[in-house]
Amino acid sequence: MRGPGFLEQLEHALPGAVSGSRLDALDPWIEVNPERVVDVCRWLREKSEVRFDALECITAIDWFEPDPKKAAKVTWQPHTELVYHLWSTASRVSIVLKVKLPRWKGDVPGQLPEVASVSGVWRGANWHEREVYDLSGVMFTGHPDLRRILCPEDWEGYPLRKDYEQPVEYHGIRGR
Amino acid sequence: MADFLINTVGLPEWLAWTITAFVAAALILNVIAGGALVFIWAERKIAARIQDRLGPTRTGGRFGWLQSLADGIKLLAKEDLMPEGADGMLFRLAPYISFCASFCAFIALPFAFDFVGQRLNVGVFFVVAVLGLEVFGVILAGYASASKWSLFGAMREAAQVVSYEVPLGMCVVVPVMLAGSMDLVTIAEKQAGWITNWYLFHDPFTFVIFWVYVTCAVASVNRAPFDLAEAESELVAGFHTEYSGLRWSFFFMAEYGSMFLVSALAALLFLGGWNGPIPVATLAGLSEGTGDTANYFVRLIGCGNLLLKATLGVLLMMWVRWTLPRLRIDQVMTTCLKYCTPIAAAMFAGAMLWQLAFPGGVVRGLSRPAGEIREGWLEGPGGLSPGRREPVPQVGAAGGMESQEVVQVVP
Amino acid sequence: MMTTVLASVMPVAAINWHSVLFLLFAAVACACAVAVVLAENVVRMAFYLVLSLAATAGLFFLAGAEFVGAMQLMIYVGGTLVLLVFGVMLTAQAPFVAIKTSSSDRVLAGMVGAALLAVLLQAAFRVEPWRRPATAAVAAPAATPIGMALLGVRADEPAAGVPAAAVRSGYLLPFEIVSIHLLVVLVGAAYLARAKRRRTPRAIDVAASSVGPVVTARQAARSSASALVSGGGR
Amino acid sequence: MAQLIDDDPRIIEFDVRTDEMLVNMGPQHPSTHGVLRLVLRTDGEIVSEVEPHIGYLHRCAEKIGENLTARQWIPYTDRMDYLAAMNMNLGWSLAVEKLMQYQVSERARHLRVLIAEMGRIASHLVGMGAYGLDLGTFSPFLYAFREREKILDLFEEACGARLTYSYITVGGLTADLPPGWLRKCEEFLDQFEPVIQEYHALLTTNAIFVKRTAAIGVMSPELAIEYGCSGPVLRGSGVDQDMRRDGESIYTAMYDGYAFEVAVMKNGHYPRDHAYPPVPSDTVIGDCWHRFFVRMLEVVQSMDLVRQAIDRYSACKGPLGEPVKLTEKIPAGDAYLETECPKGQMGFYLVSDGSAIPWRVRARSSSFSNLAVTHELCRGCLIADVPAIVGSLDIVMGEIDR
Repeated sequence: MRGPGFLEQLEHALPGAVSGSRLDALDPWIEVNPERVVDVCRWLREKSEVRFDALECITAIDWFEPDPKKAAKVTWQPHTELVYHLWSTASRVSIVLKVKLPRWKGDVPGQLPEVASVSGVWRGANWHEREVYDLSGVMFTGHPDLRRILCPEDWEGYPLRKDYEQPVEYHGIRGR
Repeated sequence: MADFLINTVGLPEWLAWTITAFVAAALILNVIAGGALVFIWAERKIAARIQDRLGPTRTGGRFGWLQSLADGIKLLAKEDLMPEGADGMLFRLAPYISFCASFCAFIALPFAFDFVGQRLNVGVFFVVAVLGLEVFGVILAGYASASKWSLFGAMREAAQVVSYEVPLGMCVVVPVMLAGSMDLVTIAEKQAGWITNWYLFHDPFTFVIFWVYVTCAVASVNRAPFDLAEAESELVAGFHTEYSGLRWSFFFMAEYGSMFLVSALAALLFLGGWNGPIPVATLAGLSEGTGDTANYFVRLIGCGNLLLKATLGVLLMMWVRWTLPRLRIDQVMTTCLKYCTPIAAAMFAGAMLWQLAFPGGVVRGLSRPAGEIREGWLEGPGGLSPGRREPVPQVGAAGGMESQEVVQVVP
Repeated sequence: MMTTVLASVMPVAAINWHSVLFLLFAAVACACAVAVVLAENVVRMAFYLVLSLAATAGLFFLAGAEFVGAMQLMIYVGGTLVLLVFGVMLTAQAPFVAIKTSSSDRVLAGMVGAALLAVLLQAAFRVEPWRRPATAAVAAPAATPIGMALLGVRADEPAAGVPAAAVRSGYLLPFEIVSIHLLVVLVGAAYLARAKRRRTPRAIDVAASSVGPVVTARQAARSSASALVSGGGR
Repeated sequence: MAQLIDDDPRIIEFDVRTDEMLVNMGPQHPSTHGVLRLVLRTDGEIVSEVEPHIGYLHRCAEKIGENLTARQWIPYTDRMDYLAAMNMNLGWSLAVEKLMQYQVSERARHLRVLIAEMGRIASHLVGMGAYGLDLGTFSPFLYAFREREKILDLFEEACGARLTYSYITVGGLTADLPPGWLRKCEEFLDQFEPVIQEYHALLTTNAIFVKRTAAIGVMSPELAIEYGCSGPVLRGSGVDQDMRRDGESIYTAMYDGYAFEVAVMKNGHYPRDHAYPPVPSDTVIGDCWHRFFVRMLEVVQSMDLVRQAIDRYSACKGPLGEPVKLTEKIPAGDAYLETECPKGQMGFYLVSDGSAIPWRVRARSSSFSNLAVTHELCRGCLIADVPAIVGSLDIVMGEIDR
């Protein structure tokens, strides 16, 4: 199924949405432009020949090397990568979508990168996006109720970022 | 006992009566306290056996029978907390109301022919009425604990107990109808003799009514599948969440007290009270009224019978509790309104018609002329048994009735 | 000899337990009735009412009328007051918990109460038998005569020689009238309390129902009717 | 009559206003499995809205995963779903082996199937017992734990631990089975067979249990799929999906040659390979009862798998093989694998930059998605139904909060 034919159909249906793909990797993945995420997901769920009706999980990877020595040897530019794992219950096949986002919006530290929320397409995405927002700091626009889900409501910082500093004290509890 | 004090010890009459009253009250209190202790231990052991484990074994001897004492001491030693927003007075009073309600129902409960606190002519009616009062303790406890969960628990329990009083009342009326009087002693006396005389086997309707009674009794005492109030899976512990220490033990005692009371009532109304399946006393020549010591032994055997039956009833409740899951509040209400009440009403009508068709039972009824039965019934509370109280003599219409039982109103 | 020794030890006059208990129950009934009026906390008022009615039931038992005493306990205290406490408890939220009465109302109520008491006392003392308590007698307590009377046969006062059929008809008629009356009252109460749907939902209901997407129809009816009152909402 | 009310313009007052209150159920509530806090908006009995609050058991295992090598992270997977730690270890080990293209020995493969299925039986026993507790009956909980103790004893003999085993690791298993273990395992299975009927009598066909669970918390297959539910929760709604048969090749390769039926209601009936009690008439596909029943079927199914695994394990002669070195380098790239754990599909996502320490580790929890559905299921139910519904989802907080 996930042969080149599939890519052509996607390209034909949504021109310019896909900006790269590796279908021969261990888990074949497609890279999607951040603005077109919702369109691609809706197409995959409703119009694609293989209906991807289950969103398994959303992961945010923080590609950023904190210590300068290693940073010199690194090939990629620092960025945040969102990985969507989809699954089709009918044809029992999975696909991976990757979205590259800047670490901070407009490279201004403190401004979270923004991407459209897919909780409109799969309601299960609601909690996954809240977790990614909570732990990795990605703002999902259009999310019905974007709040922290695992950390306490008033927690500062995003723990899963590589440059995250453990707070010295939280409500009187010593952090470091 | 009062006469003994007056004649031999020579106390003034009023002091004698006071002491008798206190002794009787103490006896009844011990029945409940003793019963509660035994039942606490029994519940732990039975629950353990049902769940394939041992239960208490170390406290006192091999069978851990001192476990209840240990619990009692723990409860006494525990601090009586009171939640901060609680309504002080009501919070403290609620457990005692609950306990008094279930305790004072024992006054009218006969353990053997003459072993009764106060032989009330309206015995059954009084017991059912007082059973309904226990719900006050629960409601006030639920309200006074100032927490949402206890309020829920109190609401549920009150709704359940109040609605189960209706079918309970109906089930209780059938034996009263069969015996012709509400006096528990008369009802039990009417079931003397072999097991066939028990009202349970009197007619098919009463048999069904017995099982409806068991359900309603279990529900009105808040046990087993109907124990909504302290449904730990939803309401933490219902109305007595905030209680601890002695106050909590009063609720506990009230629960066991009313459990014993309800099963004793079942024994009296349906299972022949103190008359054992085989009338051992009459076979052995001892029978009522043949002399003081004989009387005493007959009544002792009778008391043993009744206690045995009541304990069996309590054990049944414990057995059911540890096997069945809990019903939801609306299912409890539907069983009450859609199943218990209609069935009780139908069986009540059936028993009434059966009574008309075969007055005095299928076998004996056909042989005896109808008139004689009706006559006996009309004669009033004295009924068939040669009770201590002579039947009310018919006195001319010339004003107030004089009779031995006059209660002197001294200025 | 024993009796004389003890008699001398006990100089106190013989206590007649019957009167002591009577006074006790009467005192509890009256005190609680007054407490109902004076209490501030609504639930405490209901509780005092329960106490005073239970005391009256005690009075009935003391007077030997066991059936009426048990009736009072079951119907009045066990039934009506449970529902009353129910109602009071459910409404005992913040605004109603403590009801303050202004002093002018107290004075007015006091006067009306005193007047009523005077009338009652005056009427009570004109009743003949009560003047001479010594002769007041109570028949053997028995439920059957009352039960029979309710069914229309006055078994307790059969005139000698008069056939049972001619016996004055009991209280069947008044009993039936009362029950019909109660039925009417119940139906009326049910009609008044039935749910009336509001045609145009108020602003606060709209706010409440917009909180979560409303799915079931029953839920729609519920959220349009129930306003989100308690704080800490979303 | 209703029509009359609507048209009557004079009607201004509305229903006896029942003010809704927010009630907290948890986080230390006896019926929420672990530290879960449910905020109920209710007017006393009818619950109009339930909102689960999680995060009380959050230990950020994923952040720690970025500082440990793959094998060093195994003990953290134990503590995610602590009732089925074996299956968690298996999930993580397979994900790493998928990225490393590592092939375990034949003997290790069969032993892994044996241990994983025993872990599933133990987890479902807890699920069944705790569900009985939620509905108010205490005894089945103790029967379940009596059987589970026997399994834990077997595990203790195999790997020394009773709850957090770290037995299955990347590249095989830490040790082989002691002699005589298989005989004890067979003895356990033989005596466990009739006990299952006991549980059916106690709970599954118990009239009150059916009344409390039938047609409660009904979840349509579409809703289940859309929320990403999996495992017995998904199969309880009639979706025929089981990772042991439909999963990735590396996972299904473990189970090829094993005969087993997926416990799901296909065209109106459950698999009939064993004598299962009939489905009561008033139950609806997708309600609490069916989720519970699917778990009971899976216990029997796992017993068959364990028997087959015992025969195959004792048949193959090869060595067990050593697990990979503690600081084995992981090739660059990323791999995601979902395995069929007792609670549902537990996914592990591993991103590596070529060094021994993974760049990013992600655990996708099945109970996390299963719990997300409570909001939809509990709308308009009674308070007593909330623990019944949450209990039927069989969630474990360790796995949700990670």
